[in-house]
Amino acid sequence: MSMIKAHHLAVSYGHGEAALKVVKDVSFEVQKGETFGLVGESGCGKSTILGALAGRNKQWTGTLEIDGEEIGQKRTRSQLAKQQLVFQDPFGSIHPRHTIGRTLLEPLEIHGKDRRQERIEKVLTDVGLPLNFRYRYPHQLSGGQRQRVAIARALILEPKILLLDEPTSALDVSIQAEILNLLKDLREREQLTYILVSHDLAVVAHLCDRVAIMQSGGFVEVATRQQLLENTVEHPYTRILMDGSRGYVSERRKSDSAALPA
Amino acid sequence: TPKDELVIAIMMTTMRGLDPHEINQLEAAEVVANLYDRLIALPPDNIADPQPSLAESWTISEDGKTFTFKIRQGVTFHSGNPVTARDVEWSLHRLVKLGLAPSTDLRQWGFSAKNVDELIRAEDDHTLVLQTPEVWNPNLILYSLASYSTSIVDSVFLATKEKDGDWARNYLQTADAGSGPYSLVTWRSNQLLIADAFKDYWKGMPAMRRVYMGHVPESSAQRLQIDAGDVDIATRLSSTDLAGLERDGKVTVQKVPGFGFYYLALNQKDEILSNPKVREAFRYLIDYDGLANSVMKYYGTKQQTIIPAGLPGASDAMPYKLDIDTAKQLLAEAGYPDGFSKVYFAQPGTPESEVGISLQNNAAKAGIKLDLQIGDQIGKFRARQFELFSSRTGERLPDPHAVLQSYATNANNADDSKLAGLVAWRSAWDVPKDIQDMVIAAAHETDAEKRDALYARINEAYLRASPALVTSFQRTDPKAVRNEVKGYVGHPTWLTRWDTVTKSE
Amino acid sequence: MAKSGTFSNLHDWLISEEFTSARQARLHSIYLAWLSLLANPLAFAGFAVVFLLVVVAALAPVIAFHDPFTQDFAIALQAPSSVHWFGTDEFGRDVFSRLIYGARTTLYITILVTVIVAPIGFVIGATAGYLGGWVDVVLMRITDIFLSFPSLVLALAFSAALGPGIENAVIAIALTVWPPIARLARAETLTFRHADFVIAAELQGAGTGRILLRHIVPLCAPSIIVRLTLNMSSIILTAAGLGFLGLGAQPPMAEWGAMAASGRQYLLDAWWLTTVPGIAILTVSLAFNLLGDGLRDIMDPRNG
Amino acid sequence: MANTSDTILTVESMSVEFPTLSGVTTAVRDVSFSVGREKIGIIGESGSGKSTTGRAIMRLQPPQAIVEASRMQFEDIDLLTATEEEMRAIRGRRIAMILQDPKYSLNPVMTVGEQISETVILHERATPKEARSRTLAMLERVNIRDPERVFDLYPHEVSGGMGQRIMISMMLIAQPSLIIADEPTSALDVTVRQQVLSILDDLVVERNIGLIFISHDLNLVRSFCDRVIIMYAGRVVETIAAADLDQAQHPYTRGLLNALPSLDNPKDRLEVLRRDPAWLEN
Amino acid sequence: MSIIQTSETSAPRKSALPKAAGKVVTSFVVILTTLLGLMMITFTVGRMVPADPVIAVIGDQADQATYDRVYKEMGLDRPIYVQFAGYLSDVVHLDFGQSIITKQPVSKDLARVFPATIELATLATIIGAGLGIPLGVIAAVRKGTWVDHVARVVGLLGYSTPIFWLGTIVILVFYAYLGAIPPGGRIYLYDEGIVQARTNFILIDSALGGHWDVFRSALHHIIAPAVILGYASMAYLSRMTRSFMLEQMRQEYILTARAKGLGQRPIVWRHAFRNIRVQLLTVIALAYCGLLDGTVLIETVFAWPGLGSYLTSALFFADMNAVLGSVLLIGIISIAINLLSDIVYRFIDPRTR
Ligand SMILES: Nc1ncnc2c1ncn2[C@@H]1O[C@H](COP(=O)(O)OP(=O)(O)OP(=O)(O)O)[C@@H](O)[C@H]1O
Ligand SMILES: Nc1ncnc2c1ncn2[C@@H]1O[C@H](COP(=O)(O)OP(=O)(O)OP(=O)(O)O)[C@@H](O)[C@H]1O
Ligand SMILES: [Mg+2]
Ligand SMILES: [Mg+2]
Repeated sequence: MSMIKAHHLAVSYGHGEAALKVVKDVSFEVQKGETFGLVGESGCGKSTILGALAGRNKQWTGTLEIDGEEIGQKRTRSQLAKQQLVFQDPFGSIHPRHTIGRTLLEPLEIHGKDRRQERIEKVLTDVGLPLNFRYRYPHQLSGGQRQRVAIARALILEPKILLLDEPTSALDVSIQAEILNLLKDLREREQLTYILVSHDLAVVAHLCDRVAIMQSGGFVEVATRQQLLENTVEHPYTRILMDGSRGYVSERRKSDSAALPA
Repeated sequence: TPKDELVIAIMMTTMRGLDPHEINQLEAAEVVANLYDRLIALPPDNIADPQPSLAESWTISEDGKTFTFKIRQGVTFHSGNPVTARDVEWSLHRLVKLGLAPSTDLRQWGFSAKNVDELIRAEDDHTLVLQTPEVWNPNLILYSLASYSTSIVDSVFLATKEKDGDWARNYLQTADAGSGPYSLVTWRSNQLLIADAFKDYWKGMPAMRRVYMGHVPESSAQRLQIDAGDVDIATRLSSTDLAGLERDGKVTVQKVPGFGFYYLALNQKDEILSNPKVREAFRYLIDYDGLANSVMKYYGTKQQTIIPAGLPGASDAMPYKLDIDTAKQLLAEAGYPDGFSKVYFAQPGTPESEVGISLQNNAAKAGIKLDLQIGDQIGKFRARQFELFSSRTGERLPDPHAVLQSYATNANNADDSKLAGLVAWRSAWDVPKDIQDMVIAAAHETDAEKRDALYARINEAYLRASPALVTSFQRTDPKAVRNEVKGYVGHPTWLTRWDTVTKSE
Repeated sequence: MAKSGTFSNLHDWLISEEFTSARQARLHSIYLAWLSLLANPLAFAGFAVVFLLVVVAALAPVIAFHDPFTQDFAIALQAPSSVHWFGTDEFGRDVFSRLIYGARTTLYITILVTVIVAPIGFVIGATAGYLGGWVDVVLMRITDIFLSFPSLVLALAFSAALGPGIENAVIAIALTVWPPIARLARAETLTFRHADFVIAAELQGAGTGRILLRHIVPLCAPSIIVRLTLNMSSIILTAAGLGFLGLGAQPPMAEWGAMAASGRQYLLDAWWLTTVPGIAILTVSLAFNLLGDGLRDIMDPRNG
Repeated sequence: MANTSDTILTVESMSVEFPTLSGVTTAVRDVSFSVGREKIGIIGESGSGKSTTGRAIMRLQPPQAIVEASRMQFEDIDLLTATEEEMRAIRGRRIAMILQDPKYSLNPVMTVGEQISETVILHERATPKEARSRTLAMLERVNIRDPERVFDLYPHEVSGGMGQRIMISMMLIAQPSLIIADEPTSALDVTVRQQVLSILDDLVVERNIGLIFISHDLNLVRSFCDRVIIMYAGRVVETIAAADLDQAQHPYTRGLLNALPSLDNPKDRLEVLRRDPAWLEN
Repeated sequence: MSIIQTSETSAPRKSALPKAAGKVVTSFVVILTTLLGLMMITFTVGRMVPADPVIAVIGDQADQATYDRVYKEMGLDRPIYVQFAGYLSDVVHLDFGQSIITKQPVSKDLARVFPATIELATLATIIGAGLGIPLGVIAAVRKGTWVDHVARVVGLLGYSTPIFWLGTIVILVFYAYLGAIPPGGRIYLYDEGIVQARTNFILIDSALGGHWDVFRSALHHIIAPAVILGYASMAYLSRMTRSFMLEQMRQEYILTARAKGLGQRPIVWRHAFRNIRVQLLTVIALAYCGLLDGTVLIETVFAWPGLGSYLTSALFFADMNAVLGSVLLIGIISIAINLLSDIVYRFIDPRTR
C-alpha cells in the first residue's frame, strides 16, 4: 500500500514575475513502512518537497496523495496530524521559552487529545529521555537530547509519516548514531513511513530503502540502497556525492598514483 | 539698555493683531495707544477728567445728544497725510461697521451699522458731529472716545490698502496707520515688537527713540532680566517676583488699578448653585486675606462690593472673610450639610489658577468637592455650559456703568437671548429687576450728584442680593519699572503711553 | 550573602537544574535573573529605587507627616527646615509630603500607560508581523502616521484636545507610546515568524491566536519588557512635560511635573520648589532607565 | 611527506579556563602537541575545545579566558611571553587563521580586494599599488578566474566557495608558516568543498608550511591530514597518523569510528559511544 | 549548518529602498497616505480642543452678534468633513490659511519660526553626534570598564533628565548667578532689526551681512539650549552606538581582522565602525526628529521663537491653521529625513546598492 504518492509535483515561491519554480515536476511513491531518501546539494529543493508534503508550502501543483487520501493546498487538522516534520537544527526547532513538557503538551491541546500526561510520558520514554526532563528548558539540553524532543513532539500526535529534514547534520557523529538508531527503532515499532533528507549519502544509505538524487529541483536518479552500497549508481552526479561522503580526494595523489583502492 | 531706547518685557501670546478696531486685550492696547491718537485723552493720574487730544475742544448740546468736536489742525499721520475730521468719521464708522469686539464701546450707546453714517458725520475737515440716539451721561460718551477702540486711523492712506471692501482689515493687523507718537517698525508675534519715535509728532518727538517689546513669558525670566538691566519694564511678574524686586530696590512696582474684578461665577441653571444660601456660602470660602498677602498682593485689592474703588458710589465695606464654619452652616441651612461635588473651571496663569486652587482647598473643608480643571474654558462659560467658573474682567470705561452693565444687567435670561457679552447672563443669573432698572437709570442720569447716590444704592443692593457672581478682588495690573525710567505711568484703561518716558542716568 | 544552612539549601535547590517540578523550573529562572541583577550594581540600584518608589507610594499616608493638600498662606514659600524638610510651596503646603504623594501619581500614570500600551502594541505589531500582506501594510501605515509626530507634540495635542486631567494625560501618553512597541513587536515577530518551532506549531494545526499568544508572546516578552521599562522613564518625562505645560494632573493632586512647573514662578525665591521635584523625576526616571538597561543585559543578551 | 620533523609549533600542557557564573569551566585541559610542516587535524565532538585551542595559539581567546601552558613555542617566539604588539606582528604574517563561514568572517562593507590587501599593507608596508598587484596575483593563485573584477566585489556578491578561497588568499598572502583552519569547509557543499580543499592542500605543500585543520568530520580529516589529534572534553586523548586512524587505540576514537555510517562498510545498527568517566582523567 | 538569521531582522522600520520605478510610485503613495492620516488626526484633534477659536479672535467680552459673524467667517458652521476637504484643497494650492494668532499666512509664519528650530536642532545634533558617537564607541570597546560605566551613567542621565527642568536650572545658574549666558531668545532685543532676513537662519544671515556682533550675540544665545538638547541627543546616540558596536565586535569578521594582525584602532574604526555607519545614520535621523520634540519644551524655557513654541501656543488657542501647518511641516520633515537617510544608506551600504 502506498503511503505517499506525488505526481508531477512542482513547487514555487513568490508570485507573479518574481515567482521562482524551485521543484520542477517530480513524481514518486513511498510505500508504508518504507524510508525514502532525498539527497542533493544545498538549495536543490529538498526541504521544499518536504514542505509541500507537510503542508508548509502551499504553492504547489500536481497531485498529492497521503494515506490514500488526496490532499489539497489547504488541510484539515487531522490531515495535518498524519505527517510530522523533524527539522535540521535542534536549536531552532524547539521553543526556547517553553519547557519540554509544554512543548509536548502543545500539539495535544491543539488537537484536543485526552490522557495528556500519560501520552507525554510515553513519548518521552519512546525517545529515550528521562521523565523529569519535561520540566527543563531547551537550553538545558544537549543537541542530541533536543533532537529527541523534536522527534517526541512529532510522534505525540501518532502520525503515520515522519518527514525528516537533515535530522542529524547539526549533530556530532556519536549523537548522530544514537538518533539514527532511534529512528530505526521507531520505524519498526510504530510502523512509520519516513522521508529522509540529507546531504550525506552514507546516512541516507544507512536508513533508506530508496534514494532520490536531486539537482536543481529535479530528480536525476532514484537509486536503491543496494545500488549505493554496491556503487552501481548510474548518474555521474551521484558518484560525485558518493566521493564526497568518503572524504577528501587529493588531486595530486590521484595523479601520483592513478589507482586508488575502491 | 541704551539711554534713548525703552525695552519692555511682556507676555505676547495674547497679542493678536494690532488693528485698533479689532483688538481686545491689554498688551495690544498699549501698542495701539502709542501708534494712534484719539479725540480725547484721559490722564492716568486723573482718569475721570477728559482732556483734549486730537479734538482741540468740544461742545455738547442742551439736550445732551449732540457732541461737536473741533479737530486739531496741523497734525499729521505717519504717512504724512494731515489728520482731518474725515479720518475721524471714517475711523468711527469703521469701528461700528466692522462690529468686532471693541465696537461695543460705541454700540452700547445705540450706534449701529445702520445709523452710524447719519449719527457720526464730518461737517468739514475740522468739525465732527456725533449724535447719540438717546440721552446718556455725557461722560460715558467722552470716555468712550478716549478708548483705544476709537483710535483715529489714516483713511486716505488705508484707501490704498483696502482689498475687497475689507476696510483694510487685513493690512492693519500687522501695520499701523496712525498719528501717534510711535510708528511700527516690526512685529513678530510671540517674539518682539519694535516701534520708532515719530519725528513729526504734534506734541514733539518722544525722548525714547525706539521702543522694544520682547516676549518673555516667564515671570522669573522677566525678573532676572529687569534685575540685570536687560529690560526696563516688566509686566508679567508673579507677586513673589514683584516682592523680590521691590525688596532689592532697583525697581519700582506700579499697581495700575483696573476697572474689573476677579470673580467666581456660579451657574444658576444648576439647582444647588442657584440656592442663595449656597451662593452666600461661597463668599465665605475665599481666603481674602491669605490671597491678598500672597498671590494677589500686586494683582488686586480686596473689594467685595461691585463698584470699583475710586468710582462714584464705591464702598469699602468688607463684610466677608474666610469662615469655613459659617459656610458649613449656610450649606446645612440650604439642605446640603454633607456638601456636594461640582466641576470648577479656572483660567490658567497666575494669579487666576492660584485663586482657584485656594478656593478648591477651602471648599473641600466645607464639604464641597470641586473638580478643578485649569484651562481655557471661556467658550463653555459663554455657552453657559459650566458649573463653576472663575476668571477676571477688565473694563475700559472709568465709570461704574461699565462694570454694572456686565455684572448687574441681564435683560433676558433665556438661553436663546444670547446676551453672551454679559457675565450675568452667562451665569444665567436673573438679576433682580430693581437693580437692573437702577443701573439703566444711572447711565442715563446726567446729574452727577444724583448719579453718585444711585450708584451707592446699587452697590448696596447688589451686595445684599448674594449675587451669582462672587467678586473678591478688584483687578490691578502690576508693572515693574526700573528706577531710572521716568514717566512711564500705567494707565487704568490700558492706554499707557511711551512718549512721556525719559531715562535718567 | 550570608549562607546559613537553610539559605544555602534553598540556593542549591534553586540553582539546581535537576528539576522535579514545573514550579522549580520557573523559580530557577527567576532566581538566576535575580542573581544576575545582583551582579549588576547599576541595574540593582535602579531596581532599588523603583522598589522604593513603590513602597513610598503604597505607604504615602504613613510616610508623609503633613497633609499634602492643607494650605496656609501664612507659611507659604518657607525654606527647607526640620519641620518642612523640603520647604513649603506657594500655598504653604508641605513639599515633602506632596513629593511623597506625587510618587503615587507618577506610579499610577506609569503603570496605567504601560498596562494599556503593552497589549495594544503587542497585538498590533505581532499581528502585522505574523500575518504580513495587506494587514501588515495597513497596520504599519497607521503606526507610521503616529510615529511621524514627535511624541511630545502628539501627547500635547491629544491631552489639549481631551482636556486636562490625569486620565486624559494617560490616554494621550499611551497614544504616543504604543507605536514603537508595535514596531518592536513586529520586528521581533518577524525574526520568529519563520522559526522552525513556529512552523512546527503551524504544521500541527495551531491557529493564529494560539501562535501569537502561546509562541510569540513569550519570545517578544523580554525585549518588550525591557522596552517598557525604558519607556517608563519617557512616560514619566512626558507626563512631567505635560504637567509643565499645564496639562496632565489637575490640582490639588500632587504631580512632580506640575510641581516643578509651578515652582518655576518662584525659582528665584524658592529654589526648592522646582529643584526637589525635578530631582525626583530625574531619579526615578534614571532608575527605570538603569533597570531597563540592566534587564536588557539579563533578559535579552542579544542587545549586549 | 616533507619535513614532518621540522617543528614549527610546540604546545605543552596548555589549559584554557573560562570563569562563568557557576564557576570556572575548563575548556581545554593540559593539551600538548607539536606541529611541523604538515597537515595536522584536530577532531572531536562539539565543545571539546578544538576552536579554543586554535585561538589560544594565536592568543585570540576572549578577554576573560585564562590561558596557561608550560610552553608555547612558535618558531623563535615564545607565545607565552610575547607582548600584544609582537603578537600582532605574528598574526596574519606568520600564523594565519581561516574561519568556518566566509559569509560571516569577511567584513560585509569592505571590498574583497581591500580586505586582502590590508594584510599586505599592514605586514609588509606595501604601497597600495603593490598590494593590489600582490592581491590580484594571490586571487589568481586560488583559481579565481577574473581577479580584477573580484577585487572590487563585496563579500555578499561572491558565492560560498569563492568566499572561502578569498579567505584563503587573504590569510596566505603574507606567507605565514602556520595556518590554523577552523572547519574551513563545513559550510560548503560537497563539490565545492573538494575544490577549496585542494587549493589549500596545494598551497600548504607548495609552500612547505604547517596546517592545523580543525574539523569534526572523521572521513575528511582522515583523507586530508597527515596526523590527527583527537580531543575529548578539552583533552587530547590520542594523536595518531591519519593513515593509522583505523587502528586507533583509544576507546573514544574507536567509538567515533564505529558510530559512523559508511557506504563501504554498511551496518544494520550503528554503535553508540559509551562514555567512560575515566577518559576525563589524564 | 544552522539557519542563521540575517542581521537585518531587527532593524527598525527600514527596508531596502524600492528598486523599480513602480515601487517609487508606491512609496510616494505611502508618503501621501501618511501625510493625509497625519492631517486627519491633527484636524480631528484640533476640533476637539476646548479652547474656542472664535473667542481667541474676538476676546471674551464680545457680544453674541460678533461671535456669530466671526464664527461664520471662519467657516466653523460647516460640517467638519467639509472643513477638512476645504483645507485639503487649499493645501494642494499651497495655501495653509491664516493664523488667528499672528494674523499672518501660516506659510509666512512657518518660514520665520522653522529656521529657528532647525538651527537649534541642527546644532544640537552636531553636538550630540560629535560627542555621543565617539563616547559610544569607546564605551563599547572598553565594555565593562569604568569608562563604560561612566558613559552609561552619563548617557542614561541624559535620557532621564526632564529637559524643561534642566533648562530652568541652567538659566538659574548660568544666567542669574553667573551671568554667563543670555536669558533667552535668539538675539538681544536691541540687536533686532539690524540683520536683513534672507534665510531666517540668524547665524547665516548675520554672517552673510557681515554683522559679526549680531552673529556673536546669536551664538551666545543658542549655546545653552543647543547644549541641553545636544546632551539629550548625545545620550541617545552614545547608547545606540555602544550597542551597535558591541554587536559588531561580536561578529566573526572582527576575529578575522584580529587574526590578520590588525591593531585595536583599525579594527574598531576601519572594520566595526564602518559597519554601523548605516545604522547610525538612521539613528541620527531619528534623533533629529526626536529633537523636534525636545524643542517644544526647550523653546518654551528659553523663549526661543521656533516651531515648538509656535505649535504649542497655536494648540492652546485652537489656532487650527497654524497647528495643521506645523504638524504637516513636522511630518514632512520627518518623512524627508527618513527618506534622505534611506538614500544615503544606499550609498554607504554596499549590500543595498
Ligand atoms: N521562502 C522562500 N522564498 C523564495 N525562495 C526560497 C524560499 N525557500 C527556499 N527558497 C529557494 O528554493 C530553493 C530550494 O530551497 P530548499 O530549502 O528546498 O533547498 P534544500 O535542498 O533544502 O537546501 P539545503 O540543503 O540548504 O537545506 C533554494 O534556491 C532557495 O533559495
Ligand atoms: N567565551 C566563552 N565563555 C565560556 N565558555 C566558553 C567560551 N567559549 C567557549 N567556551 C566553552 O569552551 C568549550 C570548548 O569550546 P570550543 O568552541 O573550543 O569547542 P569546539 O570543539 O570548537 O566545538 P565546535 O565543534 O562546536 O566548534 C565549550 O564547552 C564551551 O562551552
Ligand atoms: Mg533544506
Ligand atoms: Mg569550534
